[in-house]
Amino acid sequence: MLTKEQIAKRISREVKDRMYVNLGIGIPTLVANYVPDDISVEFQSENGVLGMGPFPYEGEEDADLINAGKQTITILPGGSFFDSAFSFGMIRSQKVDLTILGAMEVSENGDIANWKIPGKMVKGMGGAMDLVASAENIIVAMMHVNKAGESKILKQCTLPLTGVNCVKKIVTELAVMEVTPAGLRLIERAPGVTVDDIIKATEAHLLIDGDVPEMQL
Amino acid sequence: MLTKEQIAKRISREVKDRMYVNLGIGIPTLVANYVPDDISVEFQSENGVLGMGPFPYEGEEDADLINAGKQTITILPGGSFFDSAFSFGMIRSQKVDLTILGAMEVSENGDIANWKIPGKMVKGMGGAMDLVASAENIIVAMMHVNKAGESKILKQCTLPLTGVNCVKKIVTELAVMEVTPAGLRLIERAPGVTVDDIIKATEAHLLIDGDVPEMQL
Amino acid sequence: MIDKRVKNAAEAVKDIETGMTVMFGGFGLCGIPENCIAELVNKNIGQLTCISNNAGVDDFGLGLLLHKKQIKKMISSYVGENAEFERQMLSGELEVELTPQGTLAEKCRAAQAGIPAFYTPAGYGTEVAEGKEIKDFNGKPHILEYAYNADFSIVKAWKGDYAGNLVFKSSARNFNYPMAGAGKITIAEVEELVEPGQLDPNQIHIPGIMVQRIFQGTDYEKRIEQRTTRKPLNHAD
Amino acid sequence: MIDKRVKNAAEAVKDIETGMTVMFGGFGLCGIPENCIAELVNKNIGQLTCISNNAGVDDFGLGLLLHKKQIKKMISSYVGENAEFERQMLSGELEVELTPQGTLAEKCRAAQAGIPAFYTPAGYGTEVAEGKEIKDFNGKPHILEYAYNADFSIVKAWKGDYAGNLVFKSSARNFNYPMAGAGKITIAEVEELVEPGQLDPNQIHIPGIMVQRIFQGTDYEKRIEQRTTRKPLNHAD
Repeated sequence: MLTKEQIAKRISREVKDRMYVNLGIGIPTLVANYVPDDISVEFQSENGVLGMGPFPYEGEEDADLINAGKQTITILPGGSFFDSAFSFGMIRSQKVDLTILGAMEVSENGDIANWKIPGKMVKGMGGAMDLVASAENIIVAMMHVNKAGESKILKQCTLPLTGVNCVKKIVTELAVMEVTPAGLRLIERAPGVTVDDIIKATEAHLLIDGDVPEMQL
Repeated sequence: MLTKEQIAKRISREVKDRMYVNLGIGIPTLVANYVPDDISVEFQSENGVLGMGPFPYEGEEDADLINAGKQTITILPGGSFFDSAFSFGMIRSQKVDLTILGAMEVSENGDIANWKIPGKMVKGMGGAMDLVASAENIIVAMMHVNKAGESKILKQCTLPLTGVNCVKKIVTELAVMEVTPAGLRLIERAPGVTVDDIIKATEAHLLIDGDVPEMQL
Repeated sequence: MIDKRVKNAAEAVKDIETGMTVMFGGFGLCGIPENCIAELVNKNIGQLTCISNNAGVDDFGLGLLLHKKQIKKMISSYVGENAEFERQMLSGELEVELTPQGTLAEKCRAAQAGIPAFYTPAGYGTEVAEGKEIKDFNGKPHILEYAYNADFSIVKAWKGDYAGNLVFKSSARNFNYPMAGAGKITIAEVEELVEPGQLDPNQIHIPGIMVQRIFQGTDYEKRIEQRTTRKPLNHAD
Repeated sequence: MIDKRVKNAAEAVKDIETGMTVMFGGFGLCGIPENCIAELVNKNIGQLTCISNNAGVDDFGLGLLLHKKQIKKMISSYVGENAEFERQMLSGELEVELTPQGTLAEKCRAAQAGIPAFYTPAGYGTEVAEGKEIKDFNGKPHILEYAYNADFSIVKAWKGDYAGNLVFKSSARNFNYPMAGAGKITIAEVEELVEPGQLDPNQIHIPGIMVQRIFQGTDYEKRIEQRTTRKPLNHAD
């Protein structure tokens, strides 16, 4: 079973040279820590930053320089600031190559739910609906099961949707799965986790072709 | 009969304090010369300039600083540059208070034609269609008759339209007319010109209430 | 140059009345119009419909208006930082319209640009699309979304001049940019108000034509929501 | 930082092919991509559909492509400065689509912003509206207009950096701004190419993400169409 850091590390392998990447709040934010130094990647924050850098040193925080998670950040040389309308313009026009975000539920055809639990919790969708509606490549970082041990990878989502048929890959503490036209394919398992363990933890139907390799971290 | 300069001078009286004004090519451009110094007016040029100033001194022309007529210009303190999409954004959202432009034909209900003579001349509408579709206050500066002596103020336009039911006022070498819900009202005559002269030169039906005063220039 | 100066927040918001619709710039607590919000709290203007990406936190930003129950309806994309908000919403005291953030930004921009409606793919297949017109473009369904119609826009900029020209700082540009000129009247409060000619006309973010009233604000707190830092490099290493 | 540099115009336009649709920034001759136009003339790429507010003059700008009959179709708002254009159009050699200038700018911006279509009042009741969807907003009819779909956008900026960030000068911003990022591939030629970090991130007009190729142009002529001046003040007066 992977830690959150290991999920982020595994996802970082999906980040390729010359990609513009948008990272959601939570595990996705950690992905930046594992991107290798020898590739060029720029992080976009939908509140209006390209070329996001690491957190500032203590004492150098600037209230006017935050990311979409409202965290104080820095900007790298070659970065730029812009407004929210322009920012979602670049998202809708598919200039952002890779979107990594969290989810409450994902279905086997790539539907995602992550913004509302009716009657209990309504934080809002923020930029997630725009991102998933437009991005070509969407990877979800999430825990495979909830605290009650129930699968969050489902035949059909039960919560209000954020987007339909949009998720391309799911990385959890147990497995890497890919959404294909044929269905949800199990492509990697976490070290020490068996295919059976994964099937038991998954409500969705999993396509399994031959041996499922163990993840390389 | 007014000269072109006098037409511009008469129109300048329609320019009020705190107005943003867009001036078309030709007679409208001359209006800027007659705006009194004691009111604050900003001129907008739809290629992306607010706060347009006078022409530059010889030797100070800048190829990157032109107006919509492609003339070299200057910018005044408090002015700004912006792009073409933003520029027409301010036009469509009615931030420009007054538009003054030329016309080939105007009809008595305020239709205007100024961009095309089928089979003969097609220069294009430029920004005129956007301006007349959105502006609250549109004044046309034009000659009352064409070179053949035929009226250009018509019951209905014969040329392809630029906009419908949009012109508020027409100022020609002979008269000032106002488009009202009831029809086209003659409100002023040029010095030395009689109401009869104007009626003869006008194909459109003119509403005339009592004495028509002579223009003050 | 058309002079847009007013004395202070009190003069700027003098005709904002009960029941009006008001846009507020800012993202989280970054770039919010602190002075105008304080004045609206002070005047206790109620029954407001507020368009703002977020709803502040419990004791700052729009949270101050929420706390005094001055807000009838909130139009936002994300409201997760505010316990009082959640309480009022779940109890039904507060009307809430949640809109995808990019759609919210574009609905402001559309109002600013005189575009009454546009198509976007965001929210297709979700609650957000319910009851809305759908049309396919290149085989992909899109939703028709309408420009906002607000009585006032209140934005906060870093620098401004008498003509209403605005320059924003860093990520505080956010929603302040598309909201400027989107309401019938736009109020801008700035940290530094300079004379016309002091700002480079090539580097103005929002031209003054979009702004009807401008003043230099005071006592900006500029609170940080999530103070995140890295450790200083240890030179002993 | 993602490095967008290419050597020169030849490398930048290497895959622009016969029959493609290309957007060209500029207004009149102000801010046109002189180097790329020269290279397209040089390579004699034909059957182009060009989206550009104007069509150049007889011996400069897009007029050079017209002269060699490389343009199949021209999409513009105003073409009045070009006799060869008028000749080709009236003889039927050249296909012409005239679009209101604001609609043209917004169709570029829509492509840049991933908006497939929007409503505008411009052109209602005229030839421009023929065959288009009409819808009323606040009692006023509007036309549904679609985003442009171009293979390439070619823009010209004043300064740029390796990351593709652009800064325009004065009124040369014009259509270069909404066209940047509107085509599938955007080429930017700049007067001065600087290292990343040299441009203030707060004062960048177009972020590098909109630009796929950038190079420093050479030998800019920057021709003036209408040289208008006032007389110098006569100090003897």
